[in-house]
Amino acid sequence: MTDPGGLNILIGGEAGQGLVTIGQLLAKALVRSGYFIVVTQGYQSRIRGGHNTFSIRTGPRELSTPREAVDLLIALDRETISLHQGDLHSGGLIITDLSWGGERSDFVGVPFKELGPVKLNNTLALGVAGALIGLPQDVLLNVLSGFFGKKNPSVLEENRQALTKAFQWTGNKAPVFPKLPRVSDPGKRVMMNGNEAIALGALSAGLKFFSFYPMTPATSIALSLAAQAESLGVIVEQAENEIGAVNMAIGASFAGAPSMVATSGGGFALMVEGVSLSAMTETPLVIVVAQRPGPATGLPTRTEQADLDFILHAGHGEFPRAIFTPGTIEECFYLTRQAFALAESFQGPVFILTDQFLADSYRAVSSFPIEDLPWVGPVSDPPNISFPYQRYALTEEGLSPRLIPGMTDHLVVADSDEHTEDGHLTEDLAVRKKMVDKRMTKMEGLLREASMPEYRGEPNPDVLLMTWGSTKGAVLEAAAELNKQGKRTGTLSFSQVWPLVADHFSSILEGAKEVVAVEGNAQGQFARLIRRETGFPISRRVLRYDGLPITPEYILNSLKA
Amino acid sequence: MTDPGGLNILIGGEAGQGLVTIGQLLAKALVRSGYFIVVTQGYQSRIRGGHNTFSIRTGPRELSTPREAVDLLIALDRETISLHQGDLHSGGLIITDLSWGGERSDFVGVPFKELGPVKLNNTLALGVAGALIGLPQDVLLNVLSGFFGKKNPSVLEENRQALTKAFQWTGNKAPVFPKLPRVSDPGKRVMMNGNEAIALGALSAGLKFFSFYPMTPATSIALSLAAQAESLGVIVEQAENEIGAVNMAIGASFAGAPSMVATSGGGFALMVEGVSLSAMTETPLVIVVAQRPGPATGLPTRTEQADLDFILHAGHGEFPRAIFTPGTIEECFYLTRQAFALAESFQGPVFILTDQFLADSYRAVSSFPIEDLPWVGPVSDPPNISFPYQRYALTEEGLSPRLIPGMTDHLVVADSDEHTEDGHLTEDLAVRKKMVDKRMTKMEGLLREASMPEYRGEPNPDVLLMTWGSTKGAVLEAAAELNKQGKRTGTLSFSQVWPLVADHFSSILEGAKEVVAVEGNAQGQFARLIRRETGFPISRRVLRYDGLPITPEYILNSLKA
Amino acid sequence: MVSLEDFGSYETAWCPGCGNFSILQSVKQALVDLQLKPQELLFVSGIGQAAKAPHYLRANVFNGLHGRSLPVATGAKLANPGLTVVVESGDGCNYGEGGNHFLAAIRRNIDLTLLVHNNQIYGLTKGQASPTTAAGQVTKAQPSGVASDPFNPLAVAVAMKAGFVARGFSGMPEHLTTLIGKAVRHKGFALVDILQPCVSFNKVNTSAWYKKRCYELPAGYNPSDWAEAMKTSMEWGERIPLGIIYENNRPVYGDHFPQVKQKPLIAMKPDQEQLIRIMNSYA
Amino acid sequence: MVSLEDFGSYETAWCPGCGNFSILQSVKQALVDLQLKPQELLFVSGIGQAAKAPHYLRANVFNGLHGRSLPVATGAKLANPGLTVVVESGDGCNYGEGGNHFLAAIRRNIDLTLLVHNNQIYGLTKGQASPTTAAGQVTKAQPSGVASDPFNPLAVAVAMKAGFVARGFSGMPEHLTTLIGKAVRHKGFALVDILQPCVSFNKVNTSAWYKKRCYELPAGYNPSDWAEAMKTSMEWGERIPLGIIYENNRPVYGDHFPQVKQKPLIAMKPDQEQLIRIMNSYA
Ligand SMILES: Cc1ncc(C[n+]2csc(CCOP(=O)(O)OP(=O)(O)O)c2C)c(N)n1
Ligand SMILES: Cc1ncc(C[n+]2csc(CCOP(=O)(O)OP(=O)(O)O)c2C)c(N)n1
Ligand code: SF4
Ligand code: SF4
Ligand SMILES: [Mg+2]
Ligand SMILES: [Mg+2]
Repeated sequence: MTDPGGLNILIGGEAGQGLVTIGQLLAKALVRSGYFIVVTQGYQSRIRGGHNTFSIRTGPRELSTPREAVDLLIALDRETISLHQGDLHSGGLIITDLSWGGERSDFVGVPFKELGPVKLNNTLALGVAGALIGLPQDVLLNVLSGFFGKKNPSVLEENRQALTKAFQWTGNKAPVFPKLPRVSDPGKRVMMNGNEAIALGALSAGLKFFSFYPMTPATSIALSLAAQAESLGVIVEQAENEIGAVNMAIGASFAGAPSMVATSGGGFALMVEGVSLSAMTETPLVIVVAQRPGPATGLPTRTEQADLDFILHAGHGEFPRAIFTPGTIEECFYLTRQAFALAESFQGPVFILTDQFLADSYRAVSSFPIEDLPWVGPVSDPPNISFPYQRYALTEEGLSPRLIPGMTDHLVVADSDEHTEDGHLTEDLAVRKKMVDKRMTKMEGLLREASMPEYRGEPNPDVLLMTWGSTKGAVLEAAAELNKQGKRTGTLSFSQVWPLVADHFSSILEGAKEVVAVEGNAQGQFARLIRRETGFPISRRVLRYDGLPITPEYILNSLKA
Repeated sequence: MTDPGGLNILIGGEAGQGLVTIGQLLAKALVRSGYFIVVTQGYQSRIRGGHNTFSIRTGPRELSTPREAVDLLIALDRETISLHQGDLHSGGLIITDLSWGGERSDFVGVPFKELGPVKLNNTLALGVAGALIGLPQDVLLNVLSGFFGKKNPSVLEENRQALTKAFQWTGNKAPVFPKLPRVSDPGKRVMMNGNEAIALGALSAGLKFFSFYPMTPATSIALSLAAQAESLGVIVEQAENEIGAVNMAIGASFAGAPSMVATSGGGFALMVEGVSLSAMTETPLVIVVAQRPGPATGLPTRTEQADLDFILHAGHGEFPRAIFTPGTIEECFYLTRQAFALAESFQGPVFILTDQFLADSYRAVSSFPIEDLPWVGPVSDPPNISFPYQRYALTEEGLSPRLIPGMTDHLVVADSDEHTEDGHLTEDLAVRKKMVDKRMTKMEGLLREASMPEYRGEPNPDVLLMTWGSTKGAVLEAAAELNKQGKRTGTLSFSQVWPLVADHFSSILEGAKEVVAVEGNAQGQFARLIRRETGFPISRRVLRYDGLPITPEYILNSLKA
Repeated sequence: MVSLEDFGSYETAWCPGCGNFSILQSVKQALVDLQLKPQELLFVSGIGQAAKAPHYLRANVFNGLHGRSLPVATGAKLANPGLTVVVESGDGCNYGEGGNHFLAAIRRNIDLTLLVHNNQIYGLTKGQASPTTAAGQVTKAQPSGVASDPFNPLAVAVAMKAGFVARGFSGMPEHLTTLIGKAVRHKGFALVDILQPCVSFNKVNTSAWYKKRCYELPAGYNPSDWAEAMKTSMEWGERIPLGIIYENNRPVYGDHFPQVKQKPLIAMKPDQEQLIRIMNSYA
Repeated sequence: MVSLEDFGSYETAWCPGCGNFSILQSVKQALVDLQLKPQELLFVSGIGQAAKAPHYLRANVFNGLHGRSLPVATGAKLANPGLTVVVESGDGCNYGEGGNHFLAAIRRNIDLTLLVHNNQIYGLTKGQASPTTAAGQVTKAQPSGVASDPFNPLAVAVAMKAGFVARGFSGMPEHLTTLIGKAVRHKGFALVDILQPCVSFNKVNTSAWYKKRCYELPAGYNPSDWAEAMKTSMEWGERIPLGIIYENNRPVYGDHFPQVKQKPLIAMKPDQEQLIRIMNSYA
């Protein structure tokens, strides 16, 4: 094991071979046993066949990023061997079918045919892997029961037996492999990916209405919410298309329900007019954009961070917005909550910009203290509103008291045209100017509440790695290695990319000998934005746009080049 | 007359009173008599009633901008008097109904009731104005014949008589007013507004397919084209919505027809996904966005320059584009031609960003030398293409030879997914990277062909007014006045805002004592972009966002403040 | 007692003689007849001349984007089933830009009323063909005449078994008032397509043109007979039937949702225990 | 002689057992039967499993955005009327995201063929309800069952008097081949809604389910009888009719355009004299 954080397991095979199932089961068993994990899923835009991967980096200490080098390769098909054997560390093993194994010493050739029918191959492989790395058999059996138990007791039994056989076979026949160090206190952690954390964050914040049109990699937010909708009294509505989705959410929000939509770039393109509507009518709206590589249909199931400029400037006309870019599962949860609070308080569109990598990346996180977390949402009948109610009353802060139609004796009038304070359309150009100023003034509140980027490292480093969103973990670990190599390295990670407060970070940028922007796009969009906002030029960039997430190795290699 | 360039006539009244008709007739008579004009139209989002204006600035020398102070006010209703009398220069006159006139010496009280029925009031007012400023009666009568002649000879006759009566009445009863200086050689000019020039430019460049969904202030491009479609063999198609429009245009372009769409911000919001499609499939497309104030429905009939950031970043994923921002009618014509040539040569989306002010602003321009201007368009059967044809063949410049389906023995395959060279979808990540590089490489060609901004003034001025698009004229005239006042002023006008070549203008910015950005939006979007691209900060800004165009007076007043 | 005054009286931006005035009056009268208070009502509209109508009466109003009133109304109705939701917009808005939402609303059978001011033209943008403009009609945008066949909203709605499908005419205001009243009372999606002369831009389908052709469906007409309704929906040209063309009692959207029980979402209390249970399901 | 080999044979990304294989085969066979060369054909598709089909045969192809194949095809057909244009995509693509374009294409009666692989589900995105999924059907996105009524594309098409309205089934490939051939030959817009089992995500509408219900319309069936066609289009459930449900000879889009005379726009010569005339009209 040369991975500084632990062990890297990669499961590869065709879609339909059950590799996600055993990946999830293995990950869950690891979490229940007290290990940390970072899962990276690589799949294709098809349901069966092709080549998919599910990789789990795991270890006893907290992990924040995947790595590329593999310690244990579980090859459910031959292609996996040829594609990934080059990634294998010395000392690493390949779990695969006996008949594909040849004579190589790094092969764990499992006699699948002897041990059970083909449909159980994945569970057998799971057992072998679990046994090799020293996972307790009972933990894996429990995880199996949790998964299959609901469906069909006979299927569960088959799988339990397969797992047991695999443990036996491994004990007798397999080469030895370094066991994971035992964790004394497994803690109280849950296993969650980025999309699940966004969904739970939204529910905990008071989400009442969610509308969507399916689109990878955002769909699982909808599925997570749909599964809970009935029990929580939340409405989850699949719309006829993304235009319908965003307008429904605006209608629901206008009627008092904290609302959210989630999509990817191409679907978001259809919501752009709605963003402008949310801003003009001052209707709170949380918009999740889970990025994938474009343009157009692009690579539907891969990752990228190339929609920053697009999201920042989407919508005709001028209006303020906020954009959160979570870098961890915890940030997915808490920033989603913050997005709801902000959307309600500033009455406009707030974005959560994530990507396929983070969306699908399972990790171990401490349970969230749900009981201590407040809900947001409009007050149904605030006091001291005089007649006639003015939805767009001019105030110093630009914020007007918001009422909900049908909840009071007042009438609430909202308009997409330029409007007077009472919400009716106007073509009075003096009013127009005041209303633009009103809306733009809300930016000041957003600036006041903007999150600081997170700096780690000693002051005035030789190299400062600057990043945003899901690349944070890779940057942190790359910096740690650089520091180990004696290169004084700091990191600056933005979990909110708009609005930017230059005072929060200018001195950090200026204090570094060299600044490197690390981003998952081809243009260095965030570096450009920093220059626009501060004048600070960042010419050194580590960029990636082949559909895969940035890893510590990728950063280190790029810096060497 | 204190207008440095000539005379400023403002016609005001309700929609439906025929003020656009007499405005156009007066403007045409002026152009035919050899005068220059700049028309500004102010109207509301309604068909009848309200308050509209049609103002004509005119004079014997070339004019590039409207001004606010009025010399001759034609008030078709009382509201016009109260709203605009404050704009009247000393020495100016108000042409209005005798009964509204009161005793004021600056009133030309016309006894409309005596002179004809109400429906002829507008023509009577036209006659009075024409006579006052010294337009030959026969020129006006000819213009009337051109306008009414086709419809109905009896209507024409009524109007001719009314005009004649008005001339007689003015000769006898009206106060004297300084006549326009005679122009000896009226030249060979045409009267055209920005949208008409875009339409003609497109036709002259080889436009073959235009699809649209009506939206002010872009609709008149569609109407101009529709009127000529049959005679030129061009297809003009009203689509079910803007999404349909942009996808149709892409389909037509794929099939070999140079294609264009035109809309305003809200409609363009619906085309955003299509922009990304044009880029990914490398299908040429010209997109006109005629700006109006947003967000959302905003002020549908007014002007603004606030969609620059939006257009520049519209579309998910990364790809190059070009954005032209014409500042004059001539630029509307020639840059549209350039947009077609560029779209064809670089195989992707090219924008023309205009606005309501320029779209509706009639001016006198020299006839275009159509006979000398080449057409563009794909070659239907280029030589030396080997089998199998690869639509996305990798080349050094990023450009692949383009064939048209059905025109050769080759098969043409285009794909919105990431694709291999032959156009079929791929999930190969190495190919992905190459294809991103291919598309982004096309930026180099765009950079090579980027237009220089236009600098006017002595080197190293004390004040440099920087602007883009339709504000150019106002900036030029404001600078002229500042120079007259002894303030050494230069101007830098961008008729292409993307891509920017810093070498074209950095030294000009740096050489000025002070740089002022003049833009029709609330944020100084172009100034921000300049900083992003060059690091050069421009903190002084003259901004306008009340729906009206920036005028020289507006700039001068703002600079004083 | 709700009276006409409760709905106020406003200056409009419409042309003198426009059919919209009479529709506005009928809407107000229907609401009075139903004794609905402005506070209970939400009007949602898009963009166009028709879409301005909600600005000219007192109610809760959301005047959104061109073509997008139905999804906004759907979201609002789901969030607060207690609101009586009326969508009012033009033929271009609902059948052109928003055609897909029209189909979806019928499929959902969500409980709202859609009033389409159908002047067979794009009024606000000055007279281009709308989806209901007759084939061959010449406009500035269609100088060789409209090449598509017109959209027949009633036929499509009946074919999709919409719950309530009716046609009115601005020139027969009492009939229209009754129709609107019934539509609002109908549980589920109710369409009233309202023929409306546009004096400025539609010189073909004038008031006289409609008057000559429009007739009320006879008392014996049975709107629950689908085949008959299908046939009636196709009648156009020399004679144009007015009235409830088709009606049924399909289950209403939201009845499916146990979480929407005639109670606004805003009034739902947080269930933290359930949330904690959900979180623990990830352990 | 065009033969099956001319259309090639490719590896697909579909699941074993998917109905798409058989549809692909029928499409190729129909093209062979019609003796259409790959070069004369343009396939336009959207995004989804069905939309991948054009990648698996030799032809000109434009694989565009989800839901937007009809406008792309319309633009291409208008630009080059000589192309035989076939749109091939899923139920979600055409009736969901692209519903409005479906209506517009029928109204235009543009001469192209629309093949909808109707698996009553969103396949590529892993099994959410599509517009044609049955009410009540449970999916991961609709855990309480689909709440909307399904879209009936045939009923809407017949109600709008589409020129050619047919239904096929991937499990009856010969019948389907004939149907596709007739659709391509039809002058004007031709819809073939093709029932297609999705073995991975639609466990209700399986091959057996369809087989049990599908029957061919009898020889005596008269597809030009609109009222009969309307009734037939509503038949669903125990028995599902296959075949040409409705057919007429409405004028084809483009016949209206004198400038589109079966000649590609690319071949039109510039008319500079006319252009100069136009410019001078502004003097
Ligand atoms: C996205 C978008 N596209 C186009 C427009 C421009 N537009 C405003 S109203 C209108 C047509 C109105 O027609 P209709 O709905 O029939 O209403 P009417 O004015 O006839 O009552 C159009 C095209 C717009 N506001 N937004
Ligand atoms: C604008 C947009 N929204 C959503 C998607 C995601 N998406 C891809 S395919 C698909 C559904 C496909 O269903 P269908 O058209 O029925 O085709 P099938 O896969 O069932 O053959 C969706 C929603 C997308 N690509 N683009
Ligand atoms: S343009 Fe037509 S629809 Fe609009 S107000 Fe005037 S008459 Fe009415
Ligand atoms: S998911 Fe369904 S439609 Fe897609 S290939 Fe598999 S079986 Fe066919
Ligand atoms: Mg209309
Ligand atoms: Mg499908």
